[in-house]
Amino acid sequence: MAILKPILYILVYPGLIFLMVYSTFCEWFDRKLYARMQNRIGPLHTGRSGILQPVADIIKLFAKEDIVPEKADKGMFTALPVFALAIVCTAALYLPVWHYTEAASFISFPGDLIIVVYLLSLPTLIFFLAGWHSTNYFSAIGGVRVLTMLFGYEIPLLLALLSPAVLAGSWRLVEIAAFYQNHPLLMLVNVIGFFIAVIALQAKLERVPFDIPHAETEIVGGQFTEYSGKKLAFFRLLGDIEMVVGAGLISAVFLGGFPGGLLPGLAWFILKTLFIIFLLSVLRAATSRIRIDQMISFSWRWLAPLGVLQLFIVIIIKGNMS
Amino acid sequence: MIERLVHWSRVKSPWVLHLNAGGGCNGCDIEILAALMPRFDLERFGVQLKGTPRHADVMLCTGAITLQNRDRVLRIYEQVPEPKFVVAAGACAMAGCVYRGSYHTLVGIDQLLPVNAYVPGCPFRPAALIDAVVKLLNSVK
Amino acid sequence: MEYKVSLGPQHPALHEAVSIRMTLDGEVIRDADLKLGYSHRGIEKLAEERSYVQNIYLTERICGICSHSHTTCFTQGVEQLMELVPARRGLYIRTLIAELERVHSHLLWLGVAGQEAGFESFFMYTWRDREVVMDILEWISGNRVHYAMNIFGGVRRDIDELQKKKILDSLGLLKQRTDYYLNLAASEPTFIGRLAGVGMLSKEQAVALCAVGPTLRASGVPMDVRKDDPYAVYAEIPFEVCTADSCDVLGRAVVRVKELIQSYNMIEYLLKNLPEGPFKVKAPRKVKPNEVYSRYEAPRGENVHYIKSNGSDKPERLKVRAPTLANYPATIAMLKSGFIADIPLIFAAIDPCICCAERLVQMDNAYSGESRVLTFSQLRAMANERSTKVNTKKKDIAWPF
Amino acid sequence: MNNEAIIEKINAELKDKVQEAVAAAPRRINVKVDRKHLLAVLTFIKDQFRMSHLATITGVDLGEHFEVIYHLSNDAVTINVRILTPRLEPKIPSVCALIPGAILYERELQDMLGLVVENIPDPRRLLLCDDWPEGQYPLRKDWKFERPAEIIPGGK
Repeated sequence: MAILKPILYILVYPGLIFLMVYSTFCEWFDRKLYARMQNRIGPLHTGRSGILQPVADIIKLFAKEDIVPEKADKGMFTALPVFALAIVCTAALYLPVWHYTEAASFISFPGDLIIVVYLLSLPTLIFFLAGWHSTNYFSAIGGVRVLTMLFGYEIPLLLALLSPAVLAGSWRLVEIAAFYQNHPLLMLVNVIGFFIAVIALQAKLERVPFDIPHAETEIVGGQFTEYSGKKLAFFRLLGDIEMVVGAGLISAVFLGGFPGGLLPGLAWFILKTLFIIFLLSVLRAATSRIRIDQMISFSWRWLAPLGVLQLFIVIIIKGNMS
Repeated sequence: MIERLVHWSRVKSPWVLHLNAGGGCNGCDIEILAALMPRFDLERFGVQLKGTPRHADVMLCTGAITLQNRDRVLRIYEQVPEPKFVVAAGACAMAGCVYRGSYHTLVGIDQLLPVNAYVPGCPFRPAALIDAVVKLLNSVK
Repeated sequence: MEYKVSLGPQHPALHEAVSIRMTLDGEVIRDADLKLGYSHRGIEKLAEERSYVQNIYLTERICGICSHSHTTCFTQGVEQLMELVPARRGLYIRTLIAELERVHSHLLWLGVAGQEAGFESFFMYTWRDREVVMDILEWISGNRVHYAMNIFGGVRRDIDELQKKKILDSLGLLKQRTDYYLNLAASEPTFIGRLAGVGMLSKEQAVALCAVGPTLRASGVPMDVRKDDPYAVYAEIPFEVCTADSCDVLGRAVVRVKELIQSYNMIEYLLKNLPEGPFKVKAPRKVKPNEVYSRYEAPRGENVHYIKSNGSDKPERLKVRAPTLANYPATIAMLKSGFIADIPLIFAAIDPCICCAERLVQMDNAYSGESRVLTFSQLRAMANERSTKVNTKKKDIAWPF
Repeated sequence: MNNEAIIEKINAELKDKVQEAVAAAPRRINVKVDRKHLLAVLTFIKDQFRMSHLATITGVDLGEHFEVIYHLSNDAVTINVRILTPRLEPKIPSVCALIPGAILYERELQDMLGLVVENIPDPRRLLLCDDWPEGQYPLRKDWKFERPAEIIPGGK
């Protein structure tokens, strides 16, 4: 019987099924919001007001012919998307949702914040490998850009995520969330960190203004130029799930997690992640794409110093708090 | 059941690759872009303009094919994955329009590729393009 | 490491098929070469087999965005050959359509520049407002793109009072939207940062390479055919040539938005004092042997038609030179020191109307890059040279971050 | 600088080189020149009247001669410099040294009319497709071509 519970966690609630359904819903939410902000209607005719549009996209891609360029390394070319999807789904397990127990167990232990951040940065390396392996000049240059951008946003993201953990005095996601549930006022201390994390998440997901690697008008499809059919479907799912997991991580650390058992926890999870995805959509609609060197100078001249400032404030407050 | 589901998904999310085959004015290309704009908004039908042939399944060709562009059009046609459709948009793509009899252009897309749908008009109105895309999808077996 | 890459005819940034062959060093473009010839439809050969009236239909389909400019240039040339004085009201309506086409072409360009810079929302907004102008043109001429308004001796259709009133009110909306775009283009940091300092073309280069239109006027040269060689009724309309001297893509955007505002005032002036009387005059079929060189200021630059007649009803020779072809040598000069990310922007800056220039290009295998073997010292020299260049550029960009 | 003043200046300075200069229409001047003096006349016009903008170069097939017209313009007037080359040895000097922007127009002349432009910096083909047969120049009057058979899909 004890086996059933973990299988239930992995497969159903914070696991695959929930993630797939919720991430397609988030993609619809994001596309609809982006379209409405551009005075357009957005997907309308698939399901009620277009809600099944991402589902239709993915099923169609699964049913399409799958072309592998003959110069590409066959094994690696097919393994990469599946591998990336697996990584992001395991990262989702660490979010402090319903199945978290107080006692330290395999799923929640002091230091799982670092694990989640590490798991979220692995897909970026996989994007680079995907770009490199599809032997197309545009995707090679897309892959190289993915790595150069990694150096831009990774450090500020870490700094931003660690400052609330330092204030809460622990690296366990569930304790951080519990700390902020008890002292909601302290959440305001991390406002700067929150915005840095949102901007860095936008860069990690490669959305405008940071969609340099697969900039449509410059290098065609970036690292996904050669991908089609099932592999492309995996990459699109990967993008959605990564958005959900990133938003869940930021809301767990900054907005005080998801109190209550199964149902209230789920309601809080959906509410907070949709709020963060709303912020990402506004950012996507309001800005234009910046160049790779401008992106690096922006993150090192503004995001990193702000992250250090945020850490400094947290240390001062922790000093006179204890 | 799976067959019906796959058919539904193909009808509901046609990704479009816009290919200018050369021998035409860009009136039709601008009308295709106008069809994606807030007023006509093709995204209501799930249509998205894709850059690479790999991602697309409907090939929207405009302009009569020039001799220089001939084998490029063929190569791009082969790059599009299998369940693909070709739409000849505009009078030039249908039958060469005003450039019939020119020494440097073929008379229309169907001289080279099997065409599934024709969109008349020089240039066609965005509404005509939407009507063509929807009719093409419904006729897909 | 040098890469040779071709940005082929099938590329999302280029709505038509044109290709640039570049040797790249990392992200910086060392050398660019335009391979043209894809959209060559042999229009000049076709024109020799058609009568003058059929040629109006042909010259209209040279370009989809500036179709009225080619027909006007052709008809006013043939009217000079026929020594035929067109009806004054016809000339006024012809100039009105010319300015309306300039408005819709510049709005189109603003949207495309926004899309190249990755600013999708700006693209959507400008094109939504462009629909207002397309509706006006449809009221007058019945078709959104090819208006077929010109005939020798005047215009095919008249404008009645109701249409005049409708045009004037929708002009109000357009003016308000253009002011919004003017201060948006001047204030949005990511947009300015993306456009400033890109595609530099100094004044001497622009003049030496015979650039035309907004590309030339953005480098500070006030050359505008409507002022220098006034045709139709431009001699009577009060307007001034808009120039900027920042010599980059941002300057070209500013010149085009200023021209939009000029066009609105011109349209108002034209509508207010539209003369009474007939709007077209009977024209002979045959033309005496003669030749004419007619010029026209298309939205993209100076448009030139050379027509030679031999007494029959078919022209002996029709030479069309569209503005985009004149701007190609300037584009190669601009591409020389840009980044890869700048290519679509620089290319969109001259607002290429490829089919206009009857020239187009192809793409080989994108990965055919043959690279030179570089000694390590060469590599380091190239890296230092590039880093020094990048720093200087950063100072003068108004990029706040 | 209206038309008459320009014409006197041209006749005065370049008496031997210019065969005739006439004002064809308001703001249009035609200057007939011999092939050998082309560069000298162009440099004179470019410096004297600040005519640095070469709009285009037109080639016309007159039967036994080719006429090549250089359209130069500044902010006031347009001067068309015209030269004649016999059909049998169609050689013209290149003006790219004087006006760098003329490169594309000269390549087009080579493609379309088969004129040979001496010391042109970039003699590659501009317009026609790569597999275009040599020696075929579409804009010549005597050039005929047969239209390819049309394939009617559906086999009727």
